[in-house]
Amino acid sequence: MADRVLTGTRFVHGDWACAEGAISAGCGYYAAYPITPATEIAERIAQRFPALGGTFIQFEDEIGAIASVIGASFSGLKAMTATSGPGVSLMLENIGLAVMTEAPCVIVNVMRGGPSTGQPTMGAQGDVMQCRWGMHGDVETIALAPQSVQEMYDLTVEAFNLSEAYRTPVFLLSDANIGHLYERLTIPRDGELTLVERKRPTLPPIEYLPYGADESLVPPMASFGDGYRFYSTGLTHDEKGYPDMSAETQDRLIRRLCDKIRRNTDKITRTEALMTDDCDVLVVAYGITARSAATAVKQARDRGLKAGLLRLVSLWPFPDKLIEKTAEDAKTLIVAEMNYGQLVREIERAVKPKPVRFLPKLGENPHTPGEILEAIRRVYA
Amino acid sequence: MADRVLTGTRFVHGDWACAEGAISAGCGYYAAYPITPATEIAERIAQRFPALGGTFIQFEDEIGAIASVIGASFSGLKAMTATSGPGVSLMLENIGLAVMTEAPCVIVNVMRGGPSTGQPTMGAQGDVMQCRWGMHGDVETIALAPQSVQEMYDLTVEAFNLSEAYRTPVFLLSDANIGHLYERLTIPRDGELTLVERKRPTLPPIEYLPYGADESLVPPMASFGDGYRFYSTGLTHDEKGYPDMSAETQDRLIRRLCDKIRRNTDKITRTEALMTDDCDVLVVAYGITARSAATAVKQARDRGLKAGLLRLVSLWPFPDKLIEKTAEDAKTLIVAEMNYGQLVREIERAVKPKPVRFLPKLGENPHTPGEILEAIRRVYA
Amino acid sequence: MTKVASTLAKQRIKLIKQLCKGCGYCIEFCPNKVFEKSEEITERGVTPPRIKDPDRCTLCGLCTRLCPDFALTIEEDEGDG
Amino acid sequence: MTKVASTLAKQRIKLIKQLCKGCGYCIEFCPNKVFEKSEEITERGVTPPRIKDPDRCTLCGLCTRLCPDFALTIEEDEGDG
Amino acid sequence: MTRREIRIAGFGGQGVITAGYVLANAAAIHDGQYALMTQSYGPEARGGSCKTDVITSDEPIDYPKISSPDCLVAMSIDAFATFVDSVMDRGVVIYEDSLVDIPKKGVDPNKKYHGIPAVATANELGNPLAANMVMLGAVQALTGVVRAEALAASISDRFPRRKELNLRALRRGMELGRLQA
Amino acid sequence: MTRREIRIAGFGGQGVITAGYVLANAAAIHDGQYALMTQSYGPEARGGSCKTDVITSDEPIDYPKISSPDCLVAMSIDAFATFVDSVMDRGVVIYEDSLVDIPKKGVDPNKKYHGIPAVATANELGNPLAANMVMLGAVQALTGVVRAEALAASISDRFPRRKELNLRALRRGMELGRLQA
Amino acid sequence: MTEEMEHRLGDYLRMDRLPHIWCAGCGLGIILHSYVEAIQELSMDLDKIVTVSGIGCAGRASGYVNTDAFHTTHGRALPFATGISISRPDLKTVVISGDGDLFAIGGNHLIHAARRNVDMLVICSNNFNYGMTGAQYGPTTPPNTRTPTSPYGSIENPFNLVALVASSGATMVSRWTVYHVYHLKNAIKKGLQKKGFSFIEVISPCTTGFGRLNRLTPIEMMRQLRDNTKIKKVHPTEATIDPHTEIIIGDFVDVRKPTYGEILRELEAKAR
Amino acid sequence: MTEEMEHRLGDYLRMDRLPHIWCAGCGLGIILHSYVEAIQELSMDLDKIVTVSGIGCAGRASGYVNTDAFHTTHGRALPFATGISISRPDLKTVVISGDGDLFAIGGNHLIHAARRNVDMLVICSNNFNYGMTGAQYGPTTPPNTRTPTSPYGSIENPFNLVALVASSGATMVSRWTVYHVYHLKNAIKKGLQKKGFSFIEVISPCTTGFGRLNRLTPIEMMRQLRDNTKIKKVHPTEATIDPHTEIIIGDFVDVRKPTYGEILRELEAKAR
Ligand SMILES: Cc1ncc(C[n+]2csc(CCOP(=O)(O)OP(=O)(O)O)c2C)c(N)n1
Ligand SMILES: Cc1ncc(C[n+]2csc(CCOP(=O)(O)OP(=O)(O)O)c2C)c(N)n1
Ligand code: SF4
Ligand code: SF4
Ligand code: SF4
Ligand code: SF4
Repeated sequence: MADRVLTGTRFVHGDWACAEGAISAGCGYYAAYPITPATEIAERIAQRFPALGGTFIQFEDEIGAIASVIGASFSGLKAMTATSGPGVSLMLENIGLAVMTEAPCVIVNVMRGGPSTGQPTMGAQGDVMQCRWGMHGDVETIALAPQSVQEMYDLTVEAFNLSEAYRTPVFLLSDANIGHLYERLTIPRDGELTLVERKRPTLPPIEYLPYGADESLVPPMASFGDGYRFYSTGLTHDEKGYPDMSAETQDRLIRRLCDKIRRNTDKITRTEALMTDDCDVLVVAYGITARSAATAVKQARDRGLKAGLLRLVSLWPFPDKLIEKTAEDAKTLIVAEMNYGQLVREIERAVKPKPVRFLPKLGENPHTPGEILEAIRRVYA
Repeated sequence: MADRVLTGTRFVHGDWACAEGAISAGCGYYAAYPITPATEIAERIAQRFPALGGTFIQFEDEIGAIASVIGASFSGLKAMTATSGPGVSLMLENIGLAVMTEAPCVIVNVMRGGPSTGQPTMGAQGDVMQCRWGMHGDVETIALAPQSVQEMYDLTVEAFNLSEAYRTPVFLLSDANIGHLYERLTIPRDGELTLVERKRPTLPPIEYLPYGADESLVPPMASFGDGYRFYSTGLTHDEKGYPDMSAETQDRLIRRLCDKIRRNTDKITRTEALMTDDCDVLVVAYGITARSAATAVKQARDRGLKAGLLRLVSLWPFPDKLIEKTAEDAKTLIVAEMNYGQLVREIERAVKPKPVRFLPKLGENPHTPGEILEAIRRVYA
Repeated sequence: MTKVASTLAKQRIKLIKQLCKGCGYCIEFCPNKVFEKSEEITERGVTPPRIKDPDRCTLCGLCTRLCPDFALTIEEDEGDG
Repeated sequence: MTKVASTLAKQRIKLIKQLCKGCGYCIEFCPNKVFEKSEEITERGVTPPRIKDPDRCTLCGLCTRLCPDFALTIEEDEGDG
Repeated sequence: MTRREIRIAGFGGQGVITAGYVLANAAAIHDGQYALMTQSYGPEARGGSCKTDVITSDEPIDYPKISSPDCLVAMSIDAFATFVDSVMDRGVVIYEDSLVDIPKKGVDPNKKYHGIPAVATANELGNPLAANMVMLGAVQALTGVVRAEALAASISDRFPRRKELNLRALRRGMELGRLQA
Repeated sequence: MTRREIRIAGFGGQGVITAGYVLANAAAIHDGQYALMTQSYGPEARGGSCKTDVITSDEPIDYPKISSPDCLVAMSIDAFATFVDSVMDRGVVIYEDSLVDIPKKGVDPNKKYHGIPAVATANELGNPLAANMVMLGAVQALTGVVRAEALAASISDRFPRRKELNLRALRRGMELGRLQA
Repeated sequence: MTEEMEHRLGDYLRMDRLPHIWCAGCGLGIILHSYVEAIQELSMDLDKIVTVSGIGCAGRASGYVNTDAFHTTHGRALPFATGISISRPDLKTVVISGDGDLFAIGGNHLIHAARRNVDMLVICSNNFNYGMTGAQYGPTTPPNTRTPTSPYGSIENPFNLVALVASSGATMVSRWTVYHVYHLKNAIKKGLQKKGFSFIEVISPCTTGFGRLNRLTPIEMMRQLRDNTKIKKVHPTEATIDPHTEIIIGDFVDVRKPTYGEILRELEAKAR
Repeated sequence: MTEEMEHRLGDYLRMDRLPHIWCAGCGLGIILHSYVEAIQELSMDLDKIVTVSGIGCAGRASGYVNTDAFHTTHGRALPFATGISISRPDLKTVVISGDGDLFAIGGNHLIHAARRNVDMLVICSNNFNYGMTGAQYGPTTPPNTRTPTSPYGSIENPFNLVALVASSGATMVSRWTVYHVYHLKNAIKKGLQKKGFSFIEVISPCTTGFGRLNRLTPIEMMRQLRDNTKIKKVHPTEATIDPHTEIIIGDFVDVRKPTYGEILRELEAKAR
């Protein structure tokens, strides 16, 4: 059997790192439909899986891919798909099914310029709200935003861990700028990685409640073929998993599904702070944009301007409290996104009435550090 | 030829009223796939269209339905589809195409309990964020939320008018509580309705720029077969409609597409205020929930509590300024939604740091007036 | 069921009235005309069949399979055992 | 094109070099071997064909149809008119 | 406010929804009132339990749902059992009389009970499907929620072709109701 | 900071991207530097224009894009014309020498121009596809952005089977570069 | 139904969920009966079967079977089942769903799953309409049928399901009706034992939908299934179907080809 | 290309967009040429044609034709075209798109549009892979082909496109190759004049995708199309296809049935 974890240092692109992250995390099922700029993840998986006994299948479309991922997840496998905006748009109905039936799985969105077919080969951060609000009905999602090739690996592993821990789909929100970027990647030794496995039922099948949760709000999960003979449905259901159309059951179910994420916001949230302790101007950014912002903040400090950077590594659940706290002493916030105003709305909500300046960037490239520096300067002007 | 506008007063359900609203507005093309609780719209259209020369087609799925609606829109017809949450989820990619290519069309979402299959026959307001953020990439949408059978008619007409005026898809966000509600509907006389027709090109074909707009930001629209021989694509495109992958073109295009809505927020916004002038507690609600809120506010006033109601008739573009202004003198806001926290986030953003209390309601029924009254009372406690 | 199994135990057709929806398939399609329409209306508002002639039943099982509601089943007849 | 049309105007095969991508189909499939490989490399980095033997061209038009780039066309020959 | 809430419940196929429509349409179109009607079904695809709620009022009706009806029309045991407790104090409970054991199930002295032999009456008239109109007649007689003429006009709207039978059923229902008023 | 930006541009099929990879991999894996590489294509499906940008630095590299390269390697006229103006003052422009008329197109005295007969040299070595490695050799000689040994090691990574030829091309490129240094 | 109730099929059904939601006379109960009886007669291990459905009346079938079971979204039962089938070849994957679910919204997954020869048994209830949403016409509705969305008669040509599935590559293709309970059970037994993509179309009365629209009582609908059917061994394209005149029924295709999963395992063995 | 450039087909093409984006030797340019030449030879009014495509290399075709034209989303050209065709029967609706677009993600719309007999001409470029995304295998790729997502050889069975389309109800079905330019043009001319759902599969070399994977030069690929093809008048299910050995080409189906639009107009006439 081939090596699962390819320990070592290599110069590779982000999509490659993502595929290896999935493999390291123990992903056993990958289904997708080709789409720029995510196809290279499938290509790497297709190369690697057969020798590892993982199942790779290229579907007829993205809807089939995500539906099969949920089927594989309930078959006991860690499962993943990768696509870009148009594919996510098609998947949303079934991502809702994954939320409703609590199927752990990872959905990678290597974002490209939208809307519609847009700029297929170019990076963007235009699907940030979509992965939180794209599904009909009330859901909470988890989303991680890598900024480097190394993080494409690290956060893919993390995405699997979170999805298994909370029995929920987790988005890895990357973009073409990172997916197609070549950088150094260091893969740790097998065994050095922390891997989370889903909670299994401990009760005998006859007592098992597939949707009965303890105070963690996350029910233990049996797999098909384990002898639990459970039933699962996208309809509103009771603890047994049976359809129940009463308002009480709907209320209890939706609250649990959302609260199991909301209540753990602090635990799930990952951020990085750069000189935020004493800053006047707090820059908030994520993904590739955060790299420009980091340079800009350092340059600002060089020029005596008290800037700081809060980089959001996880975007959802949105860490209101943390943002509010980090921004406490800042006079102004600057939010830089490669879109026309998305996460900035959440930040505004968290910190208002503190002024928030938004720096949109549309088209291929992230902001230059100069553009962000200029915005910092203007705060002082 | 049968009568297009069925002037008169009848006791009908909301879906019926919606279908007649579409017909009165001049809808010539309707494509859909059956889904509870929106199917009755199709059923009424199927009954009425043949004698009027309108084209009704039941598609193999919602994706086909919306794609064909865009095709019909570019064929010169006012076009519409109606569905519920699961169908909207499937349509999102192509709604993005309608936004990108600026195809006027109306999308009716008769909301039901979600996520996933959820509570198919029961009302909810869980898709409110989806119609704004469900598409990948940056888009702005328009959404109207009727609260009665009469408004199912009136706002369907209005939805067509807005979609033709701004060359953009417009959502009618209703729910099972209204779609299946029977009430009195009065249809005005033909000719009494204000109908908006799309702006047509005035230049000769050779000079026509399908995506060249004046300061209104809305380009004139030729139809297939008119001799303009235009080309249209979901790719980023220049004024000619030709694909152009430059960052500048993307920036210009996305800004125009979003700004043509954003800049007209005041013109598009429709609200209704009930005793908001001197209120301490401002209740904000929309759709069916606003009816409970209206009763609650009146009951509160009866009890000497200074409550007021701002009903949002249009939900998107979100009227930040108007909300801020209406809430100016209020001490607390109460937002009542049949979901677990959606539009309340926008309201918080608009009015913070003013306290906003959220009243979720999950399951079949809207809030009772008593529940809202109780919330008003608690503000004073 | 706590009884000792007996070779005398006889099988017979049994109607589970709570499951019946009154479609009438058993009445119509039983080759031996074992069922007939009853006058009864159950709490669920349906008219179940009546087993008119249990002795004509050849235990062919067709009715149990044509009954869409699992309301007919062939069981050990404990009473007559 | 401002010239008066003349019955003497002769048709001939014409290569629009800016459109050629150098696939070589014309060279390979012309039944009359009118084209040959050139040594030229255009600004776009491709090697267009050379019309070696225009007089052997029977104006059958196959090359114009097989050329994936609309680079071959049969035009009125103005120069020789 | 003169808000009146009437709930009609039974099985699919008994004309429950039609009765609701005729009642609400009568109020809204022929009686100068405001009115609305909602409906709901049990989990069954078709043919299971079903109910309709009608609200009438002099003023526009905001909240469209019923919690404690002023009047319950129960066309099945199931409907009676499920909804009788929801009827408000001094409310009226009208039930299909052939479901004889109904009054036994927890009679509440604060409510008025009226058994109406709607099915038998409809059978007499030659169409068991008209039981719903018999019930409506009783509702009219026992609650006065709409004028009788409005109900008759509404029946003409709803049954342009079979209105005679239904009008007869309505009248018989009113008579039966008046006897108990 | 020692950020160095190198842009290599030409047509698809000339090994432009491979050259970028070999260069960046050399820096990142065999030279103790930080490095990254990006690539982009023209509108054509395949085979049109293409370019790769390589950034090297002693420190982690934040902003991953190039605006004014320190060094441009132009393997086509098109690439030269499109990018030559973007090269920073005192930057180095290395171009395929057989595109003879290049220097005529607006020579900027603030930049250093080096025509390298990469195609001819590769042809001499028996494989026109090795022109990209010739160019890399010249880049090494003219800019010193990575050590020669690192480049050689990187070639071994990238061409485990055809490394000899490519190493020879690299060495010839370095010689050609040194002649002009 | 109380859990204690004794039933011959009690081990195979979720008795606590009966009576099911289907209308009086609906054929779906008969399909369900045939399915569980087939499992019983084959003495299959209930722990090793997964029953998957889409949305619709037929889609509710999975909820009554005492195996692992999943009720997916509308039209997506097949890709969901593919995910199970190819990752858990030790389990038998069965899809029970409606003609609308499988051939309207789900049509693409069907032809592709058949093409790939994914190992699964698909039992398709064909009731000539969308039952769940109220009897609208669909891709199986006979021409000129009046339905709520074709009030003047449907103007579409129906698919011949067995022909389409066979031409997409299915290795077992049958059509039976709920009247033919023994044939149906046997076909299901065969399908349960088959390796490869197996498809059984079951003509089934939608009594409150198609039945009422056509003014047919449930018994009349069943009589049609008895009287208008002809068992024939023909090429699936010749297995014509018109509920009002003649429906050809039978087992039409039964061939053996390597399944997707089998080829995948071979490839894995090579890759190691 | 400058707009002033003279070209025999200058009126039919958007000359200002040439050269097109396709690779050297890609067959798509030949399909495009055949299409516009067919329009030219029929002297059709360019104002009365709408050219629609999905996404992919083939999907770019609509952008070069000087008719009204639309580049939809991936897989949705057919429903988009249906919207035009049935609401504007005075226009000729033509779809040009790729095998992946039409048969992978778009497969369901295809079988349903054919079933309904919507009046349109569909020209499908079959290049045995997804060209635009980099030559991954798809539903037409021959078994065992190594592609970026099948590095050990594809394990899927390909569709026979003409058989699938014919069995779904198309009234005209042909297969030609870009080598057979005259046959192709004639087929397109026939399709442009046909009332009903017409389908032309065009085998077309993806030179940088399928070609490079199979180590074939563009010229070798074209030679294969010349040497491995056999013109035959067979039933579409017998029109087998293997690019490396034999491809049956020809016009396979040509029948006349009322179109969806025609029946719709009849119904409207009745309803009035
Ligand atoms: C995405 C989506 N679209 C539409 C629906 C509504 N819907 C539910 S079941 C159904 C059709 C069911 O028909 P069929 O599969 O034939 O099953 P039947 O109910 O007849 O057994 C439809 C259209 C849905 N649930 N989801
Ligand atoms: C929803 C969606 N999924 C995937 C893609 C990526 N994509 C673009 S074209 C294409 C396939 C093209 O193949 P084909 O239709 O055969 O055309 P070709 O490029 O080979 O001409 C794919 C998968 C997309 N644009 N949209
Ligand atoms: S077949 Fe079953 S459901 Fe139908 S009447 Fe007989 S016992 Fe009742
Ligand atoms: S066929 Fe056309 S593109 Fe190909 S070499 Fe000849 S002229 Fe050039
Ligand atoms: S609606 Fe039709 S398919 Fe659905 S349960 Fe009733 S009879 Fe069966
Ligand atoms: S990738 Fe293939 S299909 Fe696309 S343009 Fe190139 S040769 Fe043609």
